[in-house]
Formats: sequence, C-alpha cells, structure tokens
Amino acid sequence: MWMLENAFLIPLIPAISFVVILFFGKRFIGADRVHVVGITALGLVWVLSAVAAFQWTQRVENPPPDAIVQVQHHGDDHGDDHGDDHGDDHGDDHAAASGHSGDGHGDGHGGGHSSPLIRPVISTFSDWWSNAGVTFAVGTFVDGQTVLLLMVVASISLLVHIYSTEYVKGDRRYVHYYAFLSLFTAAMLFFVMAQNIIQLIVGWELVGVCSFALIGHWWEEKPNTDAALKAFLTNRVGDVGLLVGMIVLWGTFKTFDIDVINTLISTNPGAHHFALLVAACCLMAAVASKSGQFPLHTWLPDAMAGPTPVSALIHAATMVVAGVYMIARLYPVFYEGFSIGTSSINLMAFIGGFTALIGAGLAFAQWDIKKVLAYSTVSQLGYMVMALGVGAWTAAIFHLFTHAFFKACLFLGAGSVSHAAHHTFDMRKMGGLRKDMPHTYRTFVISSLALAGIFPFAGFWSKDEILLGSLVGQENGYPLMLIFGCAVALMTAAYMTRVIWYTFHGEYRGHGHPHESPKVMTVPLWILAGMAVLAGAFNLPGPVLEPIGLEGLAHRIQTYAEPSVYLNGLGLSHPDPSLNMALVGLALALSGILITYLYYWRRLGLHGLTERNRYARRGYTILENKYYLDHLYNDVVVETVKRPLAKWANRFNQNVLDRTVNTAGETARDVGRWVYKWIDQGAIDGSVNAAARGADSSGEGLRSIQSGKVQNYGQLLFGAAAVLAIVFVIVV
Amino acid sequence: MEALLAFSRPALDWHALAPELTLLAFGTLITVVDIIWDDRSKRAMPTLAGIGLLASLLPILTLAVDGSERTMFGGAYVVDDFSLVLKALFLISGYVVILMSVDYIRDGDYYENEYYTLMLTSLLGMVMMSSSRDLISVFVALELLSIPAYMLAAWRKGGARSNEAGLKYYLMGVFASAVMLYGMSLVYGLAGSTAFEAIAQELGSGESNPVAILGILFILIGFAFKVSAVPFHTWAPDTYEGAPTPVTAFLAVASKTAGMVALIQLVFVAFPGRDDVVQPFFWLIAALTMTIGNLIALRQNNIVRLLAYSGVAQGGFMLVPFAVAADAPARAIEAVVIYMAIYAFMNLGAFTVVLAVARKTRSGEIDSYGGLFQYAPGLAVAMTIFLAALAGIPPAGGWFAKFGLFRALLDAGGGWAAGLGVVVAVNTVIAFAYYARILVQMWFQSVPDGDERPIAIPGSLKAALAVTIIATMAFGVLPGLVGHFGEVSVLSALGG
Amino acid sequence: MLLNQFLILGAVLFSVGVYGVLARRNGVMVLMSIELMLNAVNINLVVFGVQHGVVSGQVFALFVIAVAAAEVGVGLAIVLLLYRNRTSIDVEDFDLMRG
Amino acid sequence: MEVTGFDTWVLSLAVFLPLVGALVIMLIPKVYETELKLVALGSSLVALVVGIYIAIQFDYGAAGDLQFVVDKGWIDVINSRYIVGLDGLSLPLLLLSLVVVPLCLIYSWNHIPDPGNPKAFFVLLLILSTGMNGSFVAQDMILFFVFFEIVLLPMYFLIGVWGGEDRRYASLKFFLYTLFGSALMIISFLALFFLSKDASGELLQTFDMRVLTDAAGVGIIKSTQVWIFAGLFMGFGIKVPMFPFHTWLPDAHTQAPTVGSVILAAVLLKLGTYGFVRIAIPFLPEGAIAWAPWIGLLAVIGIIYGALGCLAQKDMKRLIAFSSVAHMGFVMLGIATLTDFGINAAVFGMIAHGLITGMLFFVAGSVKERYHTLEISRLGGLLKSAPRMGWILGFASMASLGLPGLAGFWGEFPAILSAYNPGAGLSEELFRVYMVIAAIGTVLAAGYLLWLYQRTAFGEPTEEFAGHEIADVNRDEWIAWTPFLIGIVLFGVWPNLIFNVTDDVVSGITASVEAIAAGN
Repeated sequence: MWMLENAFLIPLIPAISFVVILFFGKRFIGADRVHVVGITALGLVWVLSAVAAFQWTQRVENPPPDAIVQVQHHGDDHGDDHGDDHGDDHGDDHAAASGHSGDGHGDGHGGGHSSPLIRPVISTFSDWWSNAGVTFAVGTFVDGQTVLLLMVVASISLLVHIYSTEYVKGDRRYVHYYAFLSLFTAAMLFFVMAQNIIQLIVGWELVGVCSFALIGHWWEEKPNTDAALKAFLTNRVGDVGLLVGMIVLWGTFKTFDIDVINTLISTNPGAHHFALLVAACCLMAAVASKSGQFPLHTWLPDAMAGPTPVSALIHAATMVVAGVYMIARLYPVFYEGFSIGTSSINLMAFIGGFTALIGAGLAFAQWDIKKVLAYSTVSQLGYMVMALGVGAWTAAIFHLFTHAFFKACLFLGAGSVSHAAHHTFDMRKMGGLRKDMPHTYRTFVISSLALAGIFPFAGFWSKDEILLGSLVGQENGYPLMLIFGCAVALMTAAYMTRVIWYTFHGEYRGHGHPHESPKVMTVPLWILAGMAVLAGAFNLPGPVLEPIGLEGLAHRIQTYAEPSVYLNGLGLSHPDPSLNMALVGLALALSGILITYLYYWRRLGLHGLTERNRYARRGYTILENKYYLDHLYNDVVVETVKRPLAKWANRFNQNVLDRTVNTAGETARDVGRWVYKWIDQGAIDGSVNAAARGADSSGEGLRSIQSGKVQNYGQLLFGAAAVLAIVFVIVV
Repeated sequence: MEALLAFSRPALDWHALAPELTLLAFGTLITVVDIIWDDRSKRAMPTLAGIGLLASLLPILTLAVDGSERTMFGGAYVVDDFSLVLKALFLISGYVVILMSVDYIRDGDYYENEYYTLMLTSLLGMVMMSSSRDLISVFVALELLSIPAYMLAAWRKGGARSNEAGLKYYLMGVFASAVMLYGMSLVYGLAGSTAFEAIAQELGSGESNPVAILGILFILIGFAFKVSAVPFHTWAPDTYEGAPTPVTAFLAVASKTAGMVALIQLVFVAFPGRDDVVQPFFWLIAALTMTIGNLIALRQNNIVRLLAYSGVAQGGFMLVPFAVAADAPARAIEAVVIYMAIYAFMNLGAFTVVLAVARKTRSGEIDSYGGLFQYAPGLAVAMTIFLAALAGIPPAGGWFAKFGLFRALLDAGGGWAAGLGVVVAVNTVIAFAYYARILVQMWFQSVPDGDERPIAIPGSLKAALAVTIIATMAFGVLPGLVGHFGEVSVLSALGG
Repeated sequence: MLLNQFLILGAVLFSVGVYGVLARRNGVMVLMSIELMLNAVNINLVVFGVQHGVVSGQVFALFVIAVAAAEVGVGLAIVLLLYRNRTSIDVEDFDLMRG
Repeated sequence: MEVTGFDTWVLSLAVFLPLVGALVIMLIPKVYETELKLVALGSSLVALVVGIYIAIQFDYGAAGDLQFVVDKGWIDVINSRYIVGLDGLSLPLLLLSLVVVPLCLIYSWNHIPDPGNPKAFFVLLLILSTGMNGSFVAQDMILFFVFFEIVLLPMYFLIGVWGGEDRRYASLKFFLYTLFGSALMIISFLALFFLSKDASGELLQTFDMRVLTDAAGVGIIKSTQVWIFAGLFMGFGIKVPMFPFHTWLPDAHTQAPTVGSVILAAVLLKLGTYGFVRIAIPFLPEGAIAWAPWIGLLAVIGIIYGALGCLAQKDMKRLIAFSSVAHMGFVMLGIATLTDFGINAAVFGMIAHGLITGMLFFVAGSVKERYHTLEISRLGGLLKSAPRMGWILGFASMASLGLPGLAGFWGEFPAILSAYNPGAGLSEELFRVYMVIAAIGTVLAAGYLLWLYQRTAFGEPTEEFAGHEIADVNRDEWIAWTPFLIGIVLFGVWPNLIFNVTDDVVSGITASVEAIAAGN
C-alpha cells in the first residue's frame, strides 16, 4: 500500500518537470527538446498511477483489517477514526447506516456480490495553515474514485504530450507549451487527490489558470486572448459559488476534511438539510462554470481557440470533468442537499439534462469541427451531471471514464485532420479525407460510435447505465431526465454522423493536398480508439458476463471506485441491469445515425451500412443535385430536429446567454467609469476639495477685517469688548 | 516733614531681586558707556547686552537651586519656581533675539545702543511681570515692557511702514491698557485691595455681580490684546510686517509670552472662583483665535505676515487650556507653560531663517523661497524643522506642546472640552496647509531668479539657529526636559 | 458719600474718551482722548480707595498718572515722527499695511 | 523570556540604524555619490541582518508574548515610557519593512527619479524606514504616535519632490488627510490614558500598551468607548485607507516615485490596519463590537468600489492604486469579523498585499521608465517586447487576484470565510451578506487585473512603440524583485509560515473580545 500513502509523489513529478522546463528548458535542455522532460515525467506518473490503481484493487479484494468498516460496528469504528469529529449519537448512526447498507446490498448489482466498506487511504503531511490554535493539514485522499481519475489523467496527458511533439512542432512558445502542460497535469492530479475542501479550491483554481494560459497560448491574436479571458472570468463567476459553498460546508461542520464531512452526513442523514441545500446550490454554480453546464457553458466553445491537443486534454477529458468529479467527491452533500433519494426531479438533474439537450442541439449548428466536439462535450458533461442528479453515481463516473477516452480521441483526430488540411477546422473546407488519412478516419469513426453509444463500444455501456439510472432513480424514477437522456442519445448519434459525413466523405473541398499525419500522432489515436472500444469492459453488468462465466468481473468500477463507505449510509441503491433499456438506447442511437444517414446519403442508405464504397459513389451523385434532396429531406430531419431545437438553441445561446456574459463585463466597466467619475472624483473627492476651497475663500473674506485703519481696529476691539460684556452680564 | 521722615524702607530680599537689578544695571551701563565713548562703543554693545542677559541668568540659577519661595511688598512680588522658569525663558529668548539683531541693526545703521537699552528694559518688564501678584505691579510691569516695545516697533524711523507699525501698536496698546485699567479700577472697587489673594477671596465667592464681570472681562481683554487674540489681534499683522524683523520676533515671542504669564496669574491666582466667566470667555476666544488666524494665514503672500497670523493662531492654541482652567488647573498651567517654552524656540527659529534668507533675497515674499533647498539646504532643513514643529509633527518639538493641550482638555473631560479638542485638531490641519506652502516653495520649486549662490550666514545668526534647532529637536525627542519645568511651575503657581 | 455720582462721572469721562479715540482723526486729539480714559480710571481708583478707606487706590492712581505721562511722551514722539515722514497726523491716512 | 545582554537593544538597533545611516549621509558631501549610496544601503542591510537575528532568536513557542522587551523612562512628566518589544503580530510586519527598504534602495541605485539628488532621496528613505520599523515595535502609545508621525514628512517630500506632474496636490492631500486622522487619534490616546481602569477600578493613567491590552477597556462605559473608537477609527481608517477616506491614496500612488509607491503600498498602509489590530480592538472591545458592522460595511463597499474604480482607470499605476483600496477592504473585513480567522487573514493579507502590490508598482515603475507613459491604451505587447517583465506582471496580477497557491489567496479566502459566522455576537445575517459581496469582489478583481494584463501584455506592441527596443528586466531590478517573487510563492504554498506566528496573538485578542461580548 506504499503507493497509496505516498500518492503525493504523483502530482509532485509533473510539478518538478514544470519548474525544470520553464527555468532550465531553453538554456540547458534546448527549446526543441523540452518535451523529453515532460514525457518522461508523465511516463513516471503513469506508472505510479498504475501501481496505485493496482494497490487499491488489492486493498478492496483482500482488505487489511483496519481498512474495513464493519457494517455492524459502523458507528464505533468511525468513532475511532475521526476522534471527536462526530463523537456523539453513534447509536442511530449505527442503526440507520447498517439498515441502509443492508438493502444497498440487497438490490446491489445483480449477482448480490457484496463488497465490504473500504475506507480511503488518507495521509496528511504538514501543518499547512493554522487558526485559533487549530492547524489544518495538507494531505492526500486516495480511494477508487481517485485512482480512476489518476489513470485517466495520466494516460491522456501522456498521449497528448506525445501527440503534441508533432502537432506544435516549431511553435514560437514550444517551451511554455510543455511547461504549462506539466503544470496543468500537476494541478489536476493535486485536485483529484485533495484531502480537504481547501485543496479542492486550490486545485480547481490552478487548473483554471493553466487553461487560461493555454487557451491564450497564441496571445498575439486578440480573439485568443478574449477567449482566454472569457474562460477565466466565467470560471471566476462560478468560483464565487465554490467559495461560498465551501464556506457554508465549513460553517456547518467546522472542518475542511472531506472524509469527515462525508462521514458526518452519511452517518446522520437528514441533519442540516437546509445548509446542505444552500451549499449544494452554490457548488452547482461552480460546477456549471467549470464543467460547462447551462447557463455558464458559453466559454467552452470559445476555449477551442487553444491548440487542439490542449482542447483534447483540458477541455474534453480532464479539467472540464473537475465539476463532475467534485460532485462525486462530495456526493453526500448533494445527495442530501437536493434530496436526490426522494425527489423525482431536482436542480442538478435538470441542469444536467437540459445542458445535455441544448449542447446536443447546438452541435448541429456548427461548421467548425472543434466547436461541434465542444458542444458535444458540453452535452456529455450534462449527461454525467444528470446521472449524478438522479443518483446514478457509478454511471456518471463510468461515463466520465469512457467519455474521456473517446472524446480525447475525437479531438486529437480533429487535430490530425486540421494538421492535414492546412490548419482549418471548417468542415466546409474538408471532405473525402478518409482516403488520404485512413488511420485518422478509422479511429475517428470508432470513437464516434462509442460516443453515439453503439454496442459494443464503450459509450454504449456507460450511457445505458445513465438511462437506466434515470429510469429507476432511487425511491422514484426521473421520467423527465429519461426523456432528455433518450433525446440526447438520438441527437448525439445524429450530429456525429453529420461530422463524419462532412469531414471524411464527399470530396475534398479545401485546397492543397491533404496527407495522413505521422505515426507519432496516429499511434496515440489508435491507443485511444482501442480504449474507446474496451473501456466499457470495466463495468459490464453481471448478466452479460454470466454466459462466459466471468460474473466475478462484473461492475468492476462500481466495486472499486464507488465510495460505498459514504454512499451506503445514504442508502444509495443500484438498479438491476435491464435488457430493454439497453435495447431502447441502442435503437435510439441507431435511428439517429439512420436519419442523418438518410439526410446525407439518400434513401438508398436504408439497405444498411456495410458496403461503404457504393454509398460513396452515391455520395458524388447526391452532391450534383443537392438542392431538391435538401428540399426533400428537410421536411424529414431538419424541420423536426435541426430547425426547431438547434436553431432556437443556437439563437438563445448566442443572443441571450453569450451576450449576457460579454455584456456583463462591459456593463461592469461602464459602472466603474460612472462611479469613478461621479461618486469618487465628484462627490467624495469633490467635497474634500470644496472644503479646502471654502477655507481658502473664507480666509480671503476675513482679510477684509484687516482694513489697515487703526480706528477700525479700535472699534473692533471696543465693540467686541462691549458685546462680550453685555452677553456675559446677561447670561452669567 | 515728620511724615516724610517717617518713611521706612520695606524689607528687600536682594537675592530675589538680583535678576531684575542685574538687568537694570546693564541697561544703564549700556547708556553710560554710550555717553562716554559714543561711536567707538557700538561694536561692544550687543556683546554687552548679551553678557547682561546671561549674567542675570546666574542669580536665577542660584535661586532655583535655593528653591525657597520668596514674597515681598505684602505679596505684591513673589519669586517662586513658576516665576523663575519664566524669567529664564524670557532672558533666553531675549538673548536669541539679540543674536538675531546684531547684524540686522548694524547693517541698517540705526541707533544701536538705545536699541539694546530698550530691549533690556522691555525684558526687565517681562521679568517683573512673572513675579507680579498685584494689580499695580502687573500694571507697571506691563507698561514697562510695552512702552519700549512701541519704540522698537517704530525703530526704522526713516521707514514709513515702521512708523505706521509703531503708531498702530502704540494706539491700540494704550487704548487696550486704558480699557484694562478701567476694569482694574472696578475690580479694585469691589475687592478693596489690589493684591490677588484678596481679590480672589472677594470675587471668588459665588453669586455673579455685573460690575465684577465687567471688571474681569476688561482686564482679561487688556491682556487678550497683548497676546493678540482674535478679535483683539488686528494690530499684530501690521505691526509685525512693519517693524524690524528682530523686533517682530521679539514681539511675537517675548511680549506674547509676557501676556500669557499675566493671564495665568490673573486666571489662576486672582479669579480662580470665577470660572463661570473665565472658561466660556476663553473657550470662545481660543476657538476664534485659532480658526480665524489660520484661515487668514492661508491667504498671505508675505512670509512675515504669514508668520504673524500663524503666531496669532499659535496664541489661540496657547489660550486653549484656559478654557478648562477650573476643571483641570494643574494640567492647564502645565500645558500653557510648556507651549510657551517650545513656541519661543520654534518661532524664533523660524524668524531667524527668515532673517538669513532675507539677507540674500531682500524680499519677504513667499515665492522668494523658491528652490531654497538647492542653494541653501541647511537653511531649508532648518526651516522645515521649525515649520514641522509649528505644525506639531514629531519629532520636532511642537507635537509635545499640542499634546499638552489635548492632555489638559481630556483631563477636564466633558463635551465642551472634547469639542474644543476637535477644533484644535481641525486647526492643526489648516495650519499645515499654509506651512506647506513654504515647504513647497523651498523643496519643490526652482529658484525664481536662477542665481544659486549660497547664502553667507553671519556667526551670530548661526548661533541663534544652533540654539533654536537644538532646543526644538531636544524638546521633541526628549520632551521630559521641558515637561519638567512645566511641572515645577504648576506646583508653585497653585501655591502647592 | 457720593460714590455713585463719582462713578458715573468716571464712566462718562471714560465713554467720552472712547468716543474720542474711535472718532477723532487728529492723532493728537486721539492721545488726549486716551488721557481722558486714564483719568476716568483715576477718579474711580481714588473714589474706591476713599470708600474702602485704604490708600492703595490713590497709590495706584499715582502710578497711572506717572505711566500716562511716559506713554504720552512716546505717543507724541511717534506722531511727530509720522508728521515728519508723511506731513500728516490724520490716523486715517496710515494704512500702508492691510489684509 | 528574560531579556539579557545584546538582546536588550537589538530592537532599538533595528529601528535606529537607518536613522544613523541617514545622519552619516548628511555629513557626506554630495559629490561622493557612490559612498553615500553605499552607506545608505549598508545601514539598511545591517538593520535587516539584525532583523534576521531577531527572527532567529524569536521564541516561536511563545509568539503570543512580547519578546525583546525594553522598558526605559522617556517622558516621565506624562508617564510615557520608551517601551519596545515584538510579538507574533509585529514580527512579520517588522521584517517586511526591513526587507522592503534595502530593496528599494537597490532599485533606485542607478535611476533616481528627477530631479535627482540621491543624497536627499536616500536620507528620506532611511528616515522613513526608522519611522516604520519603530511603529511596529513601539509598545507605548506616545512612542507609537511619534513613530507613526515620523513617516509623514519623508513621504511628503518623496512624493512632492520626486513625484509626477500633479505632485504638489497629491502630496499635500496625503499629508493633510493623515495629519487630521492622527490628530483625532492622539485625542483618543489621551482619552484612553485618562479613562482606562484596571480590574479593581483603579485609574491606570498609563500609555503602556501592555497594560491597556490587559485592561481591555473595563471601566470605560460603552458610549465612551464608541467615541474613543471613533477617534482611533479616523486615525487608522484614513491610513488604511478605508472608503470614504481613500481618495488621497490614488493621487499619492499615482504621483509618487516608484519606490515611494512601493513603500506606501508595502508598509505605510499597514500602519493603519496594524493599529486596528494592535490598539483599537484590544483596548476597546466594546467599541469594536459596536463599530464592527460599520467597519464591515465600509470594507465591502471598499472592495466593490475599489474594483469599479479600477475598471474605470486609463492609467496603469492608478489602477493598481485603486486595487489597493479593494484589497485593504478584504483586510478590514477580516478585522471587522473579530474572529481568529478574520484577523489572522487580515495580518496575512497585509503581508501579501505588501509583497504583491509592491511588486506591481515596481513593474509599473519600470514600464514607465521604458515607455515614458502608463496610459494603458498606448501600451501593449509587453510580453513580446520585454517577455520577462511581461511574465512578472502576469504573475503578480495572478497573485493579486487571489490565486490559490500564491500569497494573495490566504489574505482573501479566510477573511471571506470568517464573515460566515462573525465573533462577539455580531449579526450573522449581515456578515453573510458581506461575505457574498466580498466573494463577488473577487470576480471583479479578476476582471480588472486580466483586462489590464490583456491590454498591456498581450497582443502586438502598439505601432507607437513597434520600432523601439524595450530593454527587459535588468540586474538591479532582478535583485530588487526576486525576494518579492519568492515571498509571494513561499507564503502562498506554505501559509503557516505566517499564520503560525500571528495566531497566538490573534487568539489572545479575540479571546478578550469574546469575553467582553459574553459579559454583557
């Protein structure tokens, strides 16, 4: 278990590599060879993460005695762990917790395979800061969820590092680019293993800064810097929620320790419901900004101004899921706050679902391939949030896991495409690239299928669990969420097909001669594509595996990653796998593809998708007399899907949300000018100066007493004397 | 005839009178010497006068060491620590003034010997004033210090301004003293005696008597004129501007201090019971004096005139403790004495710098100080110290003087006192506004006429500067020095 | 004795003197008026002295007379000086310095 | 800890060494420029060494108690004594001021602003340094007052002589504001002197801060406390500066020479907040409780208001100056909550603001020196023309907007946090509203700083300066700046370096306040 206790090494390595690259990169290593440092560091990180992941599985499989929370002696055990943190009311902890955990097992993942409650590995290092004699430690918090994210971040970051050596070769700021990749990785890893909510905030902000720096990587062009600023400021808005929410948590539990907070809630559900509701709402704002949820998502598409690998790493796979991760990490807060267990609709689920919907809709309206993918990311993140909103914790994390891979693959694919097609991302300037760049094409298609959720690709399994989760819910299901989910499933398949059509099919509409990217770019693509196929295997439902007698391997993510030690206390239940739901989901995805296919390939496509080259030939003929085909199929698809939803969503998005964000800034500045001009310089400063002038002029006036005529002086003297005399004689 | 011979000489304590007698002796000596060898003696005169002042300091020291309180002429003339402290103060400031005068008078080829004689006589009056505890002796001392001052003010007999200064000072002076005398006559009429103790007993007793109030007011007004308190200040700016600068310094410091001394004795010894009149009167006068003095000073362009108004305002500060004379007598006296001591040095210092600068620029305009820091950094720094002191900014001495005021006010406590405290605070700020105008000229501006020749400062002025700077800084850093004198003077003045 | 009458006389004299000082423009006349004021004071002092039966009042009066003589001497000197320089003894004319 | 031998006068040494240096320089003729510069730097460095010695000898276990105490007679007449000593509250601030001055000397080594005259410039800086050091160690109110005032004139001349176009107005404004404040402050000091009683009801009649801290205002009735506190509030609040007394600050900062602004931001403003923590609150707990809501209100107004002011600025330096108003708003909010979190955060905020804003002013000064303008619209592309300076500006901006991991965060976050439940029975609802407003302030902070950065550093240089060769950071600047940068990172990464030192003192203060609050 050494690795789990010393997990701090994992973020430390990239941090060091950041320093090395930034300060010694140019001079000692050579501007064009700094990537060596970064890649080596990430390799190390990957290995360590793998070790950590393995050790965690060991811990779950045959836990050391001190790791187990005996369901029966639930309360007492916690009593020992957390000292006086919640020394009171063990009794009802005991009852409630054990009861819940009981039925948690009952309907738990099919095979009734019960896992003991494993406590996370928490190691604290130094007194970070202190107050009122209490010192607050900095430390690491490692459990299944952590190691899962460690693996995701390490793998994708590593691949992106490799991919970038080609993609940003010869860039004017190659050194800074790699420095910030390292810094970002460090920050992200620091974030995922945060032991207390302060660390969460720190990591949260640091990744934000890295994203700012990398979006604005080419800061000579104003649009890039605008995008960077927009991203940062939008996130700052969310951070208000983050700060306040965390403060409310602190105020309620008087501790920053995540483990303690979670335990306190799970051992005594229902207490401080209101405080938790406030906290959850505030934190939701933070999630909305960081994970691109409605209505703070508008920065994400602009963020595509950054280099494509960055988009793949930060704005698809890792940073943007920080919000989701935080919800999962502090799940008891949200579970109690939004009373997910009992409601059938709640803020988080709705925001998630709605975001998924508009995201998917907007994806139709884009011509920029990266923006399509960006909106797709928004939509998928919405999925995850929705999943968490309906209580499907595992589904959300599972989807996070799979999505990371295929979305990264898609982005890198897009990058590879633009690399070939003269650095454009406009799909109208592409087309027919599949011949010129087969590897990119295949990997792209695979990941698209995964994203669309086609059996047996990874996305299928995770999306299925989400739909299932919203169908079953906890005490009662989430019908609206189910509808949203299904609609999104259909639309996702549809717009991805559209992208594939415009990018790879038809004939090349750009200029120059496109070419396949070199191996250093395609190999990562293939690895990711592979994961896009296999990632689903990590949480296969029991029934699927029974035939091959591997049911022992079912629900690995649920088994390893889910922090049952907290969730059981909440009485979180897991739905039984349902074949029908899976079929419905699959059907939706397929029909989505089908409709789009019809839209672009004409009805002949109805015969099936197997023989590609024929439809390709059809494709040319279609393009010749495109007009009436459009006219024909507009009635079918566009009128039903694109116009109403996408156009409306797009208009709303651009004219309302986006403008609000931008004008907010402008108005702030105008207000500033006004206040400065009138209040500050006018009223406050003015009054002071006026007083000064008043003193001056009164001095001038008083000088007239000094007429220079001695007799006036005498009159003044005697007059004053007389007046004083009279006054005093009368008064005194 | 019998009656004439029946005169028996009252017992004289020669030791106690030694300072006065020494001054007198040197005054006459100067005249005699002048008569004997007139022109050849000119050079010796200032030296002689200086020696005279220092010589008369000696008996003061011995008396201080001896420390016993000596009373003469039926309590009309008292020599106690209080009077000793102030005598010393008068003599020292007189000495500094003489240092300032030497070259000024000589270069202006005015009469020298008479100048010093008059200076010494006037000082004699002040020295007597600090011992007088009787209406008559106070009156005599007052006139003894005033009449020579009238002549000194008009010293530049060729200069129209100087004459005018003399005239205004004279007319207002005698008018004021006439008013004062009328008040004295009324008070005497009620008390039946001229001795302060007797007056205190008669008037001290509660019920208010219009005649008494009239008398007290008129007396106080007479001295309010001396300390140029608003609205009895009108003579001061004109006289200060017109009179020779050393004389101005002398008036602004010594004669004002003398007036304060008289006021202290009147308020604390003669009218201790009449706080119903005294406190409101001084509250009003002090507030008026500070504020109006400062406000008018804001608009001055002639530095002497500016210092004149600043002096008026400073006088207002000194009057503040009288407003709590009855509520916190000890602190009040202490505050006034301390203020006078510090004020003497910082103001004399400022005038010394003015003299020195005028030797080069030949102008009293503030603008003529432009760029002083470039060609005469020493003088600029000195002036900065004095102005800082006048504005009451540590570590220059003035802060402790102001501190004394606040201390007295808050010791008395109560809304009125606190209110006056705020008035003081506001005035401190206004005051700095015009002191800053000089600083700005000296430090921030460039020389108006590009000539940056350094200023040649004669030795005597250097000496004067040295004394004043050292004193000002010492009082600021170790206020205990001056604080001690304040303390001892309190004990005796309150008959403790 | 007729204390009040004497006091009233003193007061009247004093007032006349004040009027003279404030109203007359001839420097010499102003000096005379001041003398009037001082003599009003003297009357008061003497009367009070008699009334109280103590001598100090009259002594005070003597001092006042002596000092007044000195004052007038100085005063006349200054007026003469001004007359020599300005050929005028009208106190209204002397306002070189003001403000 | 009993003080012996050398330790009895180390503090006085640290305070007065610069003054000695100044006196020595006065004796050196102008022409020996290098010599007098060396003397100046030497004296300030020796003082710094003494400071480091103090920091080493300091007994961190007893950070709550005064150490190195010296208690000698000074003005017996008014029973005021020369008492110096430092505890966990004074130590960081003393070190800050000891560090800043030599760095400023180094920075201005080769570029004394017009009209030159290094002699006077350095003398003033050294006198200033004595005043600042003294204020942080003085334990007698009169002594404190004297040191507090000593800094005025040098700063007045620094602004007035070496300042910008509008320097006369700015310097006078600075001076009059502060003078007024301190006049009222001294009145309050005296009121404390005359009214303070000890537990047994005896009148104390002392200026000794230790005694008055123990007395904690018992025996002064509430209404009186409120009035006295008002006086102190004027004295310190103007210095901080708090809205609406802040208007002297932007002018002073904008007009002052670079090092003037740096010292002003890094140390002088702290005198005010230090006064609140050291004097106003412990001496007058009830007054503090009565005033806290208003202080909090002014603080949050200051936060928002300063930010809005920043957004309106066209001049880089003036923008930074206004940001000070906002940052000190956070500090004052922390103080107003009367909680350990708040006051600790406030002290931390003082240090952090000192380093960060000082750094920003340094950069602004160097930019001015190179471009001869600070008009934001005319700047641009700093990252291109002087990359390192651009980076430092970016770094400082990030620190200034309270980025976690850098010093600024630890001044802001705990302050906001403390407002969630304020101490001494203050209204929670009210302060929670303050909390939210303050949190919103952080957004605006990000706004104006990033806009500043975008307009000055990003993009291509304006054609006005396109051709010019803009020199990058030079040696002197590196020497002067590196400690600031290190400090910003160090304290950001390991805040306990400061919290640990200040906590004991602060706990003591809040404990007494709580006790009073519980009493009635």
